[in-house]
Amino acid sequence: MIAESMYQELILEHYKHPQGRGLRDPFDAEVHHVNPTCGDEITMRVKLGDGDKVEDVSYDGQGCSISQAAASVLHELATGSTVGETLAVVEEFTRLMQGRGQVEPDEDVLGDAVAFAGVAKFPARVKCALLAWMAYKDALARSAS
Amino acid sequence: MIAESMYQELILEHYKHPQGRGLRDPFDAEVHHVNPTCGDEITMRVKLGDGDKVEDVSYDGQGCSISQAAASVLHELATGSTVGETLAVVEEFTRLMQGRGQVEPDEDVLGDAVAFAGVAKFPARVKCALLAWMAYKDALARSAS
Amino acid sequence: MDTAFDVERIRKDFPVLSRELPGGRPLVYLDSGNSSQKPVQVIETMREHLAVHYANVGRAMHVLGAESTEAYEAAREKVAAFVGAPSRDEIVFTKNASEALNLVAYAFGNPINEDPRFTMGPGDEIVISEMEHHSNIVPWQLLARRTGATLKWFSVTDEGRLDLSNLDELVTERTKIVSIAHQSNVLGTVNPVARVLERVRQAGALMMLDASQSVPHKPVDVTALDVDFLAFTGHKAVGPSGIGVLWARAELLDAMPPFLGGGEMIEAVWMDRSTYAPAPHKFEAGTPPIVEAVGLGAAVDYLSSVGMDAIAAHERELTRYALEALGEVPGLRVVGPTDLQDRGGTVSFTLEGIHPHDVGQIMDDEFGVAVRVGHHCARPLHLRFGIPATTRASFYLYNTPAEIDALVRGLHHVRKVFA
Amino acid sequence: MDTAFDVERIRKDFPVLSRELPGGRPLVYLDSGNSSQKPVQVIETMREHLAVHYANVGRAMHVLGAESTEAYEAAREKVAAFVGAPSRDEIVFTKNASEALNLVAYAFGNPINEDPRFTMGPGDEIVISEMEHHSNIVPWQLLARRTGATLKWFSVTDEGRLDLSNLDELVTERTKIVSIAHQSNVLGTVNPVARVLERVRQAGALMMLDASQSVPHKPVDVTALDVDFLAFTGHKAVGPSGIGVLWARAELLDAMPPFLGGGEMIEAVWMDRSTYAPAPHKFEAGTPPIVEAVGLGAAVDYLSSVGMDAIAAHERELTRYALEALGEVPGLRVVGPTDLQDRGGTVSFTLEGIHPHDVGQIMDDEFGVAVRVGHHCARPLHLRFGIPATTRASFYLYNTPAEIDALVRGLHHVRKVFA
Ligand SMILES: Cc1ncc(COP(=O)(O)O)c(C=O)c1O
Ligand SMILES: Cc1ncc(COP(=O)(O)O)c(C=O)c1O
Repeated sequence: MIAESMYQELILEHYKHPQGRGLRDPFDAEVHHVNPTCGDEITMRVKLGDGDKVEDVSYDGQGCSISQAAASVLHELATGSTVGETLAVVEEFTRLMQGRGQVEPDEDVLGDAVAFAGVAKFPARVKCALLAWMAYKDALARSAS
Repeated sequence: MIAESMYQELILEHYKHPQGRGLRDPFDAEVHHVNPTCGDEITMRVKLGDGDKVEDVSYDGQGCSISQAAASVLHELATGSTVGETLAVVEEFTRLMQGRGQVEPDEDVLGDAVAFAGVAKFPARVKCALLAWMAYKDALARSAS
Repeated sequence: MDTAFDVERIRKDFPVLSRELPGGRPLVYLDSGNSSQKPVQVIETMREHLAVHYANVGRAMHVLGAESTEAYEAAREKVAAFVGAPSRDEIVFTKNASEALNLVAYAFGNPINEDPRFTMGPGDEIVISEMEHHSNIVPWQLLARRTGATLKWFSVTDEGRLDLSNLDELVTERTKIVSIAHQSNVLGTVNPVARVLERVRQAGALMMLDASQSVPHKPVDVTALDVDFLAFTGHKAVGPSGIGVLWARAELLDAMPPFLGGGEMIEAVWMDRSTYAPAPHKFEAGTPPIVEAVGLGAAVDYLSSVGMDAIAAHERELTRYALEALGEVPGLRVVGPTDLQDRGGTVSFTLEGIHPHDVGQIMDDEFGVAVRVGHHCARPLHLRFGIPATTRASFYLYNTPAEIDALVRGLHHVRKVFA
Repeated sequence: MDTAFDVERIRKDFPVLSRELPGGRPLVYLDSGNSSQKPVQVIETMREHLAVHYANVGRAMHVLGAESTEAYEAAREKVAAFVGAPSRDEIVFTKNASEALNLVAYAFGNPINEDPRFTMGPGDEIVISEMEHHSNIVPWQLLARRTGATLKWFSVTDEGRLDLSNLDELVTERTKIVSIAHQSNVLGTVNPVARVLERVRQAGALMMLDASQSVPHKPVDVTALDVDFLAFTGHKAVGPSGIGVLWARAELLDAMPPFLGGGEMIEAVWMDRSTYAPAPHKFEAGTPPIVEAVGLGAAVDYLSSVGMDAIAAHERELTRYALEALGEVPGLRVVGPTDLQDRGGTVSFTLEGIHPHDVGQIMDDEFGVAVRVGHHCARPLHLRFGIPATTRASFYLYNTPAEIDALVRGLHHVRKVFA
């Protein structure tokens, strides 16, 4: 079944049991992103620590399983890493999503986020997968300034 | 050859040797018609007599063989007939021309003008054939008023 | 089902319906409201025209030019007959329904225009409805912004009907044009044209129908409807992409200023001014969608040969069947009328706790069921119902009750996946 | 002729070229400047898309929707590469070149717009030329009438060249846009873009090229040309009808107000306002010409596989041959350059004492030679030369010297008929 390439067990798992969901204090920056074409929304907070460390990524939102699971996976990957490390993941994830299914994902960089590879073949869903990740990038930029 | 259905000997004959060409006095009405899409032009004068008689149709113009021959044939058919008779011919000629080649011409009514039947299949040429005839109709209307 | 209507024979005319999707899934195409599939009669007509009869139209004096022009103008004649237009000259070919709607919107408030029916400025009003497709909203928003006119709209009731309770306040002597859908592309609702038109006439305004979702599905007669403008699109009516239709009363086409300028819409051109060809050519600038018009001609021939009444009856049975079957899916809520009164074969719904995007994707991935998910280019209508999106199944002459069974089976599975 | 260029093999790709016309005449198609014929590669690509891959684009989430979207967007990518566009997002699909030209004209003087490059009112100037196709005249006339701006134009010399002697007076700081043909559809003249552009840049204006007659016939690279807008049309480039292209710099597409409103050109819609999608979708309202874009993609693939340099060289040889052969027909006068310098394969002429309509009809009737007669949608140019019409032979990759021989034979016969 093709479905398996998109609705990986891991995505459904994160959707049904989102990790780190809920908005938490303290935070350095909060952003609210909307995907106007499908109505998916996310509010995201970032708390940075010493040595460029990402101490917490907290979020709340609504939307399809892809957008919600993407936020959950992002939370897991980012929390505890450095900003530099997470930006590398964001970049690779974006490249994969915008590759129309033609890009070979780098599993070493992506970790669990590789489960979203199947989404890249559906242009309409790419924005869902990217929503949280773009919000995160935006939140980082605002924390820094 | 298909050409024969359009460039009848009679049409070429009238084109090379136009009948009644040249503007003459006296006249009751003069009109100038132009086919803007192809630039064909005609100036036409009508002189009516007693008993609704068409005494003279004189004309001058420039354009393709079809438009010029049509004026010549019109001159021959109209001069000496009554207004009523000629209007019947104009009507039948118009019907034939606008029939896209699907209309069976009434030879009894049309006389020599039946030679133009082949033109009806070429929408682009229909206006050429009708130029003089529409001018004539217009001139009649102005003579009457 | 209607026994005279042989859906299996019809399905054979549509090559894609016997296509197997990747993974060995059969195709269950329930997205005709978005765009319909094409019968071999249309495809072959286009192929043949492209292969051996093609040339530009109007301008050419050679055999191919004459053949191509004849086929193009014959298509206009067929379309005119199909919608009951009094004259073939009232049929303007556009690229889609959206262009037809914009063409009319751009006729208003154009400084070139002198006809009072088409002036537009502050104080003038445009009336649409909350159930419109974006293509019948945005052109009027843009017109209002260009001219300073005011845009107003009918609300939609909880049952998905046009709310006519304030008809007399909405449509007044300030109104210049009312433009509404003949049939909603989300709710399936068929709007009460005559009631609205009566008020439009009292107010001295013009009325346009967006018939994109009605013309393909049931007999539509512009003379009987008695409105002023009507738009529809070829690709939803078993015709090709790239072709739409504006029908308008001849005298209005005469009164409207030209829209797109260029070859074929002119009578004579000087460097500093031009005179324009009579309608419909006045509104067909440049080389028209020739092969597409010819394809649309073949499409209306095809629909007529099946019979629009028979198609409407078939879709009605499918809709009855679908409304019943969907009613039994737990957590499913139909958005739009749940009875058959004044509604067509488009059924949109939500499934509790599951986002339509997920519904659509799993239906496709696992069952080959093609439904549309999202706001279906009718975002304001979804805002009105407080939902970001719906799942929509839309039926056409080639659909069967078995396909609705597949839809329902799929929905049960989706519920299990997300349980 | 170029030996590497196998015209006989190419001719086999075009089904119509082996068609026999009524009366057993062979077809000699010398009207490609009007519209070109289509190779089987294009026809089959379209047929297959219609038959088994068709669905609406962008909006659909099912397999067919994904396939159709992929094919449509791949066509955009092919077209971008074909004209050297820096980004596929700079390619807007329209229904023809005329729509592309109108789209740009409507971007000016729109009250919705705020960018100073696109404001337009009394005192502002638009510059075109006397050799333009009506599609590059009328949109600007209408714009001038809507806004009160002034329309000016380059003259044409007796040799059929753009008269640049008053370039500096014509293009000034009052000029907002200059729009001229890359190659004339009557004279064959290729215009000196760089010289005009230099002045346009000094004046701070924008520049548009009507490349309808150049893109199909020779390598055209928008980056090298360095203009701001470029329009062309699919049907003249072995592609289908119903599809045209506007290329524009990304930042200009961003700055321009929307043109047609509707589905797919929006980001979000409320009843009273909307936000718009980024270009190119911002300018593609409604269902686009999907199958037509896919067909155009196949067309540019076909042209590229033959090679645009090879096509240009082939046409150059045909033009050399034709200019020589026509020069020997008594009473024949070529309107346009009689040398090969900066000219393409379009040769228009008059035959003394014989109206072009008669020439065209007899050529077709008796010889199956399809030429175009009339003013070729360039009436002002014909007025400038004081003639109502010309006969035009235009060549393409599939034409042969033998076909030019047939043309010349036909002309001798025409002279005899009307002697
Ligand atoms: C130079 C030129 N510009 C514009 C056009 C218009 O192209 P279309 O008819 O496809 O809009 C043509 C062809 O008709 C042309 O030759
Ligand atoms: C009700 C309605 N109006 C207008 C349109 C627009 O049609 P098109 O996309 O062909 O312009 C559609 C379909 O998309 C529709 O369903």
